[in-house]
Amino acid sequence: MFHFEATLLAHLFFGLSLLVILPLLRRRDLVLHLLLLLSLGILFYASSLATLFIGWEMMGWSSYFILASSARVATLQRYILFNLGGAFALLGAIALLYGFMGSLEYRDIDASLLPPWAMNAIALLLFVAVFVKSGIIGLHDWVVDSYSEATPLFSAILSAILSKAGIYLFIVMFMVLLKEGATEPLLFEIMAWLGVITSIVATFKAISQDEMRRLLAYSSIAQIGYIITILALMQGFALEAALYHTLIHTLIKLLLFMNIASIIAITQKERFSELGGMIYHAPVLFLLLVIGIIALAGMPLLGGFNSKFLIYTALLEEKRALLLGAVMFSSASAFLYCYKLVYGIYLGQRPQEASLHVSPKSYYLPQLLSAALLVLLALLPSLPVGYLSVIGVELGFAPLDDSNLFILQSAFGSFHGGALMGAFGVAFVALLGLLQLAHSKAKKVKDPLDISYCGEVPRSETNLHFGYGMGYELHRISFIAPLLRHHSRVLWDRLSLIASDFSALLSSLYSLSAQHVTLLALLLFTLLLLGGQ
Amino acid sequence: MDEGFIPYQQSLEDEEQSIKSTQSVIEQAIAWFRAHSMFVLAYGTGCGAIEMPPTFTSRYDIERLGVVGVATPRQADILIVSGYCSPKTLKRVIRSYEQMSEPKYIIGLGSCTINGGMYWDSYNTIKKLDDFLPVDMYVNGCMPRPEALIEGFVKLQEKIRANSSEAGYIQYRTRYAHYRANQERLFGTQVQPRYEENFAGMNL
Amino acid sequence: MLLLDLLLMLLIAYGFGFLYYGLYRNLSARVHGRFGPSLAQSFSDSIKLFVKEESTTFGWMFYLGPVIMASGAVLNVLFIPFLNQGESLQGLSSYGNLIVVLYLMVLGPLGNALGVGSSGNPFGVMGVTRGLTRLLALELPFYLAAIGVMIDAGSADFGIIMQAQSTQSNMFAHPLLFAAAFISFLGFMGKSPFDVVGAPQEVYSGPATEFSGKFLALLMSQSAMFSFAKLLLMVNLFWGGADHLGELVAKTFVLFVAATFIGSVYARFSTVQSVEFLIRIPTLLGIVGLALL
Amino acid sequence: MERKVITIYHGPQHPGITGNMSVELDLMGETITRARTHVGYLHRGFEKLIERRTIIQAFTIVCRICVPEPDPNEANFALAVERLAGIEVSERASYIRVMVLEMARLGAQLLWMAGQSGSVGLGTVGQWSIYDRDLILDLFEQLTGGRVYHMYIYPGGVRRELPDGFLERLSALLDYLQKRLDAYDRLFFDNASFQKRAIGVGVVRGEEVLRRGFSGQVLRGCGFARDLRRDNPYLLYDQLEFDIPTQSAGDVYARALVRRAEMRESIRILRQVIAQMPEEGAIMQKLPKHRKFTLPKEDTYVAVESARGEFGYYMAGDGSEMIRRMQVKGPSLIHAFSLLEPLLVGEELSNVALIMNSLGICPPEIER
Repeated sequence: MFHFEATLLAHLFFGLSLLVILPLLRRRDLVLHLLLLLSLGILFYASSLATLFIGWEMMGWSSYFILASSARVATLQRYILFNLGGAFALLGAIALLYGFMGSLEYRDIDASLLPPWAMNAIALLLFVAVFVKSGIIGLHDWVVDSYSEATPLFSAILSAILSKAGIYLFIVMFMVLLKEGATEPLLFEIMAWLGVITSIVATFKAISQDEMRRLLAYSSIAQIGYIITILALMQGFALEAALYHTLIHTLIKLLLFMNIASIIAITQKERFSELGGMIYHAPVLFLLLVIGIIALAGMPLLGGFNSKFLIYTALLEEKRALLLGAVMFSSASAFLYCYKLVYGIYLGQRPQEASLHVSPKSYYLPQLLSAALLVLLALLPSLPVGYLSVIGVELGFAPLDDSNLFILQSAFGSFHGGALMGAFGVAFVALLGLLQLAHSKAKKVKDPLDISYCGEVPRSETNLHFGYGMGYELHRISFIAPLLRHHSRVLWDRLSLIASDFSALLSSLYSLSAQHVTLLALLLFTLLLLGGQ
Repeated sequence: MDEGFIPYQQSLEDEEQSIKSTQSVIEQAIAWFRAHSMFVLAYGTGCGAIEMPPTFTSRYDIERLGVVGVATPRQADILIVSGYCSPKTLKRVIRSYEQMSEPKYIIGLGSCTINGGMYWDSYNTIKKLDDFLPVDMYVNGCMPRPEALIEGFVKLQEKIRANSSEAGYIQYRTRYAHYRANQERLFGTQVQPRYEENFAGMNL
Repeated sequence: MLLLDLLLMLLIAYGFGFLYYGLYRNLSARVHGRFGPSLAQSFSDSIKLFVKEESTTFGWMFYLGPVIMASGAVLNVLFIPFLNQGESLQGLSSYGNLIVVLYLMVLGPLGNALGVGSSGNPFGVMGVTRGLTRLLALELPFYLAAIGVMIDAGSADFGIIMQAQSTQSNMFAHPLLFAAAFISFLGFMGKSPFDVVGAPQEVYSGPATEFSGKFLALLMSQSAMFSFAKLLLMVNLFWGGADHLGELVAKTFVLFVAATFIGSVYARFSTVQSVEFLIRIPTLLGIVGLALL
Repeated sequence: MERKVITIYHGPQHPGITGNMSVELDLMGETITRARTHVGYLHRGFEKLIERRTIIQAFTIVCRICVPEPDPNEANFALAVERLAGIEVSERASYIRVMVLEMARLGAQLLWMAGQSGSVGLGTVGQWSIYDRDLILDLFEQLTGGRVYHMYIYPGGVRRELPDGFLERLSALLDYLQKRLDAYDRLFFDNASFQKRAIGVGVVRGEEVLRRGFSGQVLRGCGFARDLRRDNPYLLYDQLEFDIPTQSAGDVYARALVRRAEMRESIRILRQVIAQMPEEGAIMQKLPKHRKFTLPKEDTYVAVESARGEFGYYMAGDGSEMIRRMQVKGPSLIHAFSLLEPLLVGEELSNVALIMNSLGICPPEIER
């Protein structure tokens, strides 16, 4: 039997929530934000399924109310519908479990008693809940819309924390409570592939976005896709890799969304086609974003690589070559949107007419914090491993080696974060010195229009900013173009059309005249009588 | 120098001597590298461009001298103005020249760059390129043969190695007002922007 | 001692990089039917660019771009062992592994892309976009092959990967994986038909459009070292590494010559065509190769 | 301000442009949404210059109208002057003219091959074909004294007698080129990577190609066997046997294949010329003295088939020794504006140089 109380896993998730939500508390929505934090506390520290469900629902509703201040009605409806769907699935799973166990307490749940069909049904329902929350492709519309229409600060919370609730639910349910259950392995196989397909499709969708926050929303979906894939392996090192990636991703998304919030505050613009050339107006923000995207791309020298490395080695250890190939493909494709993000905002040419405001100073703090943590994690990649290992041990897996904080160990090799950092730093400084000492003098071009332009001279109204066009070519590539069409949106639109037709039929009942209602009632009565006999 | 016939070889050796006497070893080395690696801007301004492909390809293979074509002015050392220049072209040529980084040299290819050549009475070509841009080396003829162009490059190599203060780019810098005045006279109000004033000489 | 070793590795990579660059120009000149420049021509070019009197810059990010790119190349050289045994010329390979190196290969170009973008030149950014678009397809077959190699060796560590090939090199043991990786490798080396990035007839000079003087010199030097690192990677992964420097030179030279000759008889694919080709044929080869593992 | 479409210039200082001109492109990603051709970089005012020159003075500059293939200009000029002044040219001179024109055509095709292969990054072909073209230029040099500009086909005939053994050397060169063409087939025309780039790109189709005045490979590439050498024979082309190769696809590759076949046809014509050329005969008619060489008050239009299409001269005399008016109509003007601009819309940036080269656009002749 399990004795799952307030454990390190819950600490980890709640700690991350605190890290993200506390710096972003705003006076206007203070209560709602606190409510959200409370609901997360309830969710993470629950010791019975009932409490878990209450936390889950509270989280959904409180974020709905925060979202309501800025989002369109359609977005809100989509948000609430998808989340209700997920919640119903969760409720269904809980009800089924209760039916077999007779109790909702975690400690009373013994999955080995469940017959296979029930276990599979529960697993399927839980998958739906998890997939909706993490925006698996097809169920992702609400994610993108709500991220891009929330207030800039709340986007950060949504992406950094709320998207992780699904991950938490999965870990608690499958790795803690239902571990002994006889779930069909095929389900996990499907889940793994769903995760990686999600990450590939979302990556391509991210590349083709013109709006900063939509790009990041798709990027979040893609990153959660990796986590889902890796969790589906149901292995100890996979769990640790997933948790590490959760940690890193929270930091990155906090950094990136806050950075974008700053840019929105400065320029009042949200699209790459309206932005550009901010680097010399906001160099600090630029550097912070660069840290963010290098980590997001999973490059060594920043923390993002650590979790990518763990994910890859975990997949290697399971000999899941194709899955790993797909994950690496998606990860390599991510370079394009990472570059688009930094180019579209900070590089390229400034738009002509642009008045700039000042970004609130408080926006810098969370960014600096996450950037510092990302750098620290790059230097000491094993720093969180000890903690994650303890979680792993708690859930019954073997621990990872963290004897040297500089070295991240895995079964398939290790790397030394300090050596990487040090070598890069020395090479960078040496080469910079070489360039400084070179005979040739650097002459700075003052007018940004003084570029090599085939002998012609660009006019000031000529558009030279490639922000919109970057990634546009994907539409020409036969493998990728179909992925970029709005299949899921069309599907849901059809469904909503059918639903509204049906409800129109129902509503017509209310507008009937008295005679008709009486007639219908008589008819129904007769039918009932006939049926009774 | 005595009057009369000086053997060609002798004149070359004299030049070599004079180069060596005035330059330090490092300067000589720098000049040597500059002379033996010449990046030519790919800009066929006029008909002379038709003899460039043979010069650059397997028949004459000027890459043996370290001459290669590059696409953008930023990377180029040498601008070949291959023949007549209409004012519209000249604007682009000046633009390209100003974007090249020093030291930079101009080869005027064909008679048209010297005096207008065939088009001495055309209303739409400039007659003397040197009024607008400092030409370092003229290769005359219509068309100059590839051998002539190669000879021009060899002569230019010598000039580069001499590293004299007469070099075109230094002239352009020191006598900019003169060139600019000529350009403004030709182009009237549609003159090119003076981007070169943006160079603050700032060393990062 | 380690420091000396590292310096020696960098020197070898630099020297052989430029030598191969010169050889490339010479060999392709022979294909063209001409003599071509001297072997040291590329080296002279880079020195000349270093001693140009001025170099244009667009600001500090533009200045740092080539530095990041070159640092990436240096890191690549240092983290790939030159030899498959012994203590010398191992560099920092014990501090990293294949996955680290695969990512380091992209670090430099991405850093440089920031510099390119800060110049505001649309041609530069179009080149970068082409590079990144092509990259997503270029990496897939290479990754598949690398995954096969890693699974086969049971480790991502270079030493173990090379040891696992002591009886038979991966090139012959897993020819399909090697084929997939080699096609990608052509692209990594910037050879036709996958040389869209700086295609002069299309995007002017691509990412290098605005770089002049010392910046271009640094880019040339790093590209020479980087090509050597890529050759090294191929040799280590698929050809069992090298016992001594002579063998290393011989093996890298063969690969290099093959790439050069293949590159000089193909037309350049457009970006879309490269991506489609790379996702189709080499990826399929890679998947079949993995299935046969 | 929405900034979705960027504007770039493709030329004039760009390796992918054919000569000194530029195309202003609006790009969405790398897809062209609008193309505008800019010319005027090479305008020298030929037509005006010729009005101020006597016939012999004008003769020296007409060849400079189109640099890659100057001889059709000389032929046109000579034909027009001869028609106006009523001069008959000897058979031997006509044969020599045909020989010169076909050699020039061969040279121009080889130069085109360099450009076309260069536009897809297959530099090796260019290196080879420029070399082979140089061998033709060597023969030109023996014959006329000039490599590029020949000033050879003069009203009344040709300016010099053939050097000794010229036809044998030409024949040997043709044997060599015949072999080389097979090598080009392997390296270039049958190269899968070139086919992949060229097939289905820059497609010109339909009846309107006739109405809009396109000519040359553009027409023959979409199935119309139009060739002035056959349709409106000049010189001795009606006495020579040759085919007019056509293709039906209308794309870049079709035009390349047409050119490939035309090179072989040129060799075939040259062989016939070598076989049929009379041993004896005047190469030059007796012409009036320089200042007395006048044109009557009439006008005429002559056209020859250049390597890129119809190349025509309209010439009018006014009884003086000057030419009253001369108008040049080259194929490039039409191709560079009314064909190129719509053709580029929807294409990728990487195909711009490819399409321009396949249309055989030559800026000096657009602008004169």
